[in-house]
Amino acid sequence: MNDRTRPNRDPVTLLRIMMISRAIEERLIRLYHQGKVYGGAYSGVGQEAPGAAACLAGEPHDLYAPLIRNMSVHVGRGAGPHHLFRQWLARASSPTRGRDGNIHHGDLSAGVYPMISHLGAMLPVVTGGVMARRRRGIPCIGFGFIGDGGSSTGDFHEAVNFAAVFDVPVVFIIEDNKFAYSTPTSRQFRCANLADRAPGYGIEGHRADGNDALALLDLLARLADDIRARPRPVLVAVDTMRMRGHGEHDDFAYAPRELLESYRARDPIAVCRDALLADGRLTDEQWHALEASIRTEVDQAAREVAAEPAPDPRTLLEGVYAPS
Amino acid sequence: MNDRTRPNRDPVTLLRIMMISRAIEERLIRLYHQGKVYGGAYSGVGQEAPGAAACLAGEPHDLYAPLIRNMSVHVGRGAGPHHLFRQWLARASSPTRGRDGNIHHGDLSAGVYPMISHLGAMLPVVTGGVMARRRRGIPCIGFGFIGDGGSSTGDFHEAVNFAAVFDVPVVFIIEDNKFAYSTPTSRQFRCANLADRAPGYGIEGHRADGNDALALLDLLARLADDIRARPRPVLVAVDTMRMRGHGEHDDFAYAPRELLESYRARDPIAVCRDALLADGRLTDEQWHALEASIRTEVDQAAREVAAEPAPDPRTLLEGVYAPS
Amino acid sequence: MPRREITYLQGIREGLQHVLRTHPETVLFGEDVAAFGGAFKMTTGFLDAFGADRVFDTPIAESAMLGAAIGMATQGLKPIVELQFADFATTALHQLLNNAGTLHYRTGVPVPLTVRAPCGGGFGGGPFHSEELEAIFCHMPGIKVVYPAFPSDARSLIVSAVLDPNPVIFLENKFLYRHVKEDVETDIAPVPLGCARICRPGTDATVVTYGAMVHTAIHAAETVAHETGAEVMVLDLRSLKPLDTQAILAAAATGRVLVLHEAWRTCGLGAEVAALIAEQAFHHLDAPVRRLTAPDCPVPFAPELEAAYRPDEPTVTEALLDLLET
Amino acid sequence: MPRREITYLQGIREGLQHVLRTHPETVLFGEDVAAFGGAFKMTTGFLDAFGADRVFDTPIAESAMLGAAIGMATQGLKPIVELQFADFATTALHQLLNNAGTLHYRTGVPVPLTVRAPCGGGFGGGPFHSEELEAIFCHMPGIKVVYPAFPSDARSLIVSAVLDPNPVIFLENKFLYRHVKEDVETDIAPVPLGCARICRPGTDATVVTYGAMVHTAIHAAETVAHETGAEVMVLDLRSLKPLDTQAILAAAATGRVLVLHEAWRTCGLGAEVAALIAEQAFHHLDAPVRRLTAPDCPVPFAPELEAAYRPDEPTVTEALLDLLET
Ligand SMILES: Cc1ncc(C[n+]2csc(CCOP(=O)(O)OP(=O)(O)O)c2C)c(N)n1
Ligand SMILES: Cc1ncc(C[n+]2csc(CCOP(=O)(O)OP(=O)(O)O)c2C)c(N)n1
Ligand SMILES: [Mg+2]
Ligand SMILES: [Mg+2]
Repeated sequence: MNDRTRPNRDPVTLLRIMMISRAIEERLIRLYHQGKVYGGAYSGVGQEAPGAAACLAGEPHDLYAPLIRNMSVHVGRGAGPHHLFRQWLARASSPTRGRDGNIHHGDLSAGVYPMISHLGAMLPVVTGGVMARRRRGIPCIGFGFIGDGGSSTGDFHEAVNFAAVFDVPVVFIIEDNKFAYSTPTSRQFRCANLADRAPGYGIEGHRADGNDALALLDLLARLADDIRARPRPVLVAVDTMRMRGHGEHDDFAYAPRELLESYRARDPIAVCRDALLADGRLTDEQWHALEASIRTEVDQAAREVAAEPAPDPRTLLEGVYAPS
Repeated sequence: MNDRTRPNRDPVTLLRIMMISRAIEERLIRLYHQGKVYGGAYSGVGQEAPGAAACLAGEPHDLYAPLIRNMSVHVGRGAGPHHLFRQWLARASSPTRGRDGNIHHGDLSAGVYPMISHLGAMLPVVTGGVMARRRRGIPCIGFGFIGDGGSSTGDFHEAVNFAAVFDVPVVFIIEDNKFAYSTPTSRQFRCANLADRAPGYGIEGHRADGNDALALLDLLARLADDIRARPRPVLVAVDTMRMRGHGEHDDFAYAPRELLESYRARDPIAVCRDALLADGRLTDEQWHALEASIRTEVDQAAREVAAEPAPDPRTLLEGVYAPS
Repeated sequence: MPRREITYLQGIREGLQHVLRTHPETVLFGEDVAAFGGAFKMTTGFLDAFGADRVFDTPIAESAMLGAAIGMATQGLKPIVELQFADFATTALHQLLNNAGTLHYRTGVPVPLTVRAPCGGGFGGGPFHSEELEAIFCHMPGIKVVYPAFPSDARSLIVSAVLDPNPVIFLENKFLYRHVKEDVETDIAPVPLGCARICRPGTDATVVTYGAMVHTAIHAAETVAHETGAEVMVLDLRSLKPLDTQAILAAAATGRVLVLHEAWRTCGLGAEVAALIAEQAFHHLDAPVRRLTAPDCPVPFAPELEAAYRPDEPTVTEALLDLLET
Repeated sequence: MPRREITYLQGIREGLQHVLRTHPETVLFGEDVAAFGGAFKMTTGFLDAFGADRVFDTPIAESAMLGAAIGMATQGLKPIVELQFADFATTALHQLLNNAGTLHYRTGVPVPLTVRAPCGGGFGGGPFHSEELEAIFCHMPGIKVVYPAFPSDARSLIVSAVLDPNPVIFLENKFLYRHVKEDVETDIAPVPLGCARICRPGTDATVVTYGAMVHTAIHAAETVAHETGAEVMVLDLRSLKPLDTQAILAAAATGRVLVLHEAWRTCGLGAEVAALIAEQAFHHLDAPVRRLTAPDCPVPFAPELEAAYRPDEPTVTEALLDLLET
């Protein structure tokens, strides 16, 4: 179903996006613990697959609304390590010119909405964005991300229902990573699986293994192609696990060790790599070369960005309003 | 299942509540068109059954959150015509001392929350009320009402999910009356039936005929008894029809005549009366006597209340805060 | 020039028609705005004139409406969202304050979004259909707030609001909808955002106000002129954010200023205007800047209570007479 | 009396423990407040001490949390709700303004509800975790707003807030949580809502402020005293609504007033205080009331920008020196 011959759906690219995403975040975590990051540090380590698969499933003119676990969306839509370190280190040249921190950014020219913290609030935004692009004749679809916890917000409901009523082609991806900060999913919902929400919106619901990037790519590519042709939203609930604390300040003591271990054994990068190695789409040499080149690139970017200038405080009031 | 021998579940009482509710609202509509009502006039004519049945299904210590179509809840929980006319005519003695208008009132001593206009906002309130009463050892359950349109609000979702997570025994009753103001349900949701929302909260969903009060009483009484014993929320989506404009200012031109006629033929009062007459639980004489006494009582109340004093403007600032 | 009398409601309506006609990138949506023409019949006929693609009804979901509008505004459209009543903005303030109000500052992407919000009391709307929340809106960085008092300004300002590249909250006074009329020219005169207007000249005192209270102030000023010969200037702010600081300070040169609004007092816009004058025109003042506002209590329903709640001509007249004597 | 040094965070914590211990009708809930002890570890150990019935985590659903709390408050409980950050109040403002704030006025039923809202910047929280929304809260009828600056006041005022029969928004400055310490007595001194406190005496000028800026003001006043000998009074409002009008007017008797806060300027609480003084203490003023506030822009993230955004000791000192010279 998924046309793997299309260059943008190449499984090695999928792997590479996840690897870059991981490398950047691991580097950021290190910078944080070295005291070099202002504010907090949040990452999506272990959750690279859904965002990466969504990027490969989409087209250049599609729209994405990632959240704090979705570094792979930024990477998959073309943001390089310089861009991302600038943001985390709040350099003058950062995508938000230092006005926002860590993962609160995006690049609308690459179809990526910059998130606000209020959970759920971006889901209607990406929906509206898709409506507008389609109205202008662009066969755009959207990908909206939310957590298990975020699925409890009123905004989640309003957005999915709104998209359903207007047949807006958006893939709503709920990443059930077992916790919302410290709160387990038992305090977040009572349904067996969050895909059970779909019939209540009159839309299809799918469950997926959030750590199997290749299977996710198959599913999301099929859904993307389908809803682009026959516009309507769909809901995909993926089973995954947050592999670190909510942020790096969080010791994560509340996470059962066995649960963590069971998901660590199914690390999405390892799962994808092993599958590709197994069927020969990737060789050991290619894998090592990929790893090395990514590490070099990321390290160099981090070093270079650290030396870049901070924002000039005199720019504080620039751009509160767009010039009329 | 429904223990009809319990005095508070007497079907003639059910009929009577609906009749009083109807008589009061018809009188109010008349007053409005005579220019005697300040502001707007909103009624639940044709939707008396769910509220009346909920009142009979409940116990004195239960909590209710009615909306503008649920006059029968006020009547069923003991508010007499004087009380209701005072509210509509904004007399000094009204339940809100004239501070609020028409149906925006309640009586917490009778377990009825006074609604605010913001749709959905009362659903978490009744949920919290039930949690509090139960914590104090009272085996209370709740009944929360919402329209088809109100089911699109974020508050609806947050409240039902919240109640599900905490196993709070609340019957959430969605009255699908085909319109939200002028907007048909096709612009409100895409699911086949709003009861389809229930699995997404991990709770039971029921569909019911909103114009068959006796069947509704059976269902709600069974659910009420059940969730009181095994606390959890349930969702009941009733099929009904708004029989007048959104308010009396609305000419209702958007409502298809056949649709209206099909529901007029199933007027909840007539349906209930005919069933009771058919199996002898009500005689013709009793019916006529009931009708006459209610008409007399309502007319007299309307006349008396009209003569009562308006609020004293000097009371304007009283009670913005509760005295510490 | 042929002139024609229109109501405040017609003013907004004509401005909307104009901008929908001339700017194909505009869309208008909200609850009951399409076939029904809106709760106040502002948009009757728009569906037929502009099509279901551009004028449509939404589910009752204010956050989805505003969020979707933000999404559209970033993708080449100029959405116009009608809140059925301004009061319901409180269910989705984060979309305005946090999302729309910060996007340009954070990323340089403009959000040309207009939120129409019918507001104000005086017709038995009660606590949830009469609120004046402009102070809350004005407190938000990155948001502009407009509030016309006259049909001509309403017509011009809605056009300016829609064409502005920023999120604009356009407040419409429900009482004025059908109560105020004005002769207007056929062509819509451009009125930029951020400009107040002296709608009654005067040298003895100044009322700084906006919305329905502009008319109350003018009537009171006439009464005062009639009774005492004193001439009171009435300054209609029209735009509440950005405020026309220059016009306010110039108007304060009468030395006696009354700030008037039907919104709540504490942290209301009147506080901002009074603070501004007290700070920057201190040495021109012959008397302390006074505020006349609704009290800090929910908007009551009963006509007797609502009349006591809303500032009216006699109270304004009295306040002016008193101010002129200090 | 044995005294002991506690932080601001400990002050609130001890007040909460006290009121949970002495009032079985209190319950405390919010996101991550139970086992985890809250995002700021305010309630660590509360779950064990008071049980899962009284201290519990909720889904991420601010409107449900606040709505449920209103329901509880009307049924004999005194709920204490923690918003993880004050910024998220904008997703459910209707529950505060329209539901909690109007119930007593409409029906005579009290709503003893406390909403704890960590707020303020200075630690790299960025635009969505640093907001100061007190002006929006203060604008709402029927709501009280408290904002302590010292550990002792924090401890006392949280108790007063919880025991008050009205909805109280209790603002907690995140920067102060661990940055400010104070020696306190074992017993919690009662501090009623609505009372400001002079925390530094002075006769030459006055700073009216609250929250983190109280400390900034005190330091600036010391610098000014050291540099010029002038003595600047610092008035800590503590309760923002109701405002202690009397104390404010009395403090304005120095003739020179600076109103200081880290919230946005337009329609901020500073406008209210300045307007109040300008109206009611006009004849005591030797200079116009000045406001020093954050500018009307989203709270920026980068330390360089945030430092320029938040008023700090040098800016306050400079403003005071300038004020003393006018
Ligand atoms: C409306 C709202 N309330 C509270 C928060 C604070 N908060 C930030 S992240 C978080 C947990 C999110 O959990 P989930 O949605 O499962 O995402 P995850 O972090 O697990 O990816 C909370 C409560 C918020 N951002 N927005
Ligand atoms: C949050 C919110 N938005 C908008 C409104 C305005 N409004 C009042 S009633 C109504 C229609 C309600 O439809 P529905 O929920 O189906 O109830 P019905 O009137 O049909 O009983 C609308 C849009 C409101 N009260 N609350
Ligand atoms: Mg999660
Ligand atoms: Mg309906």
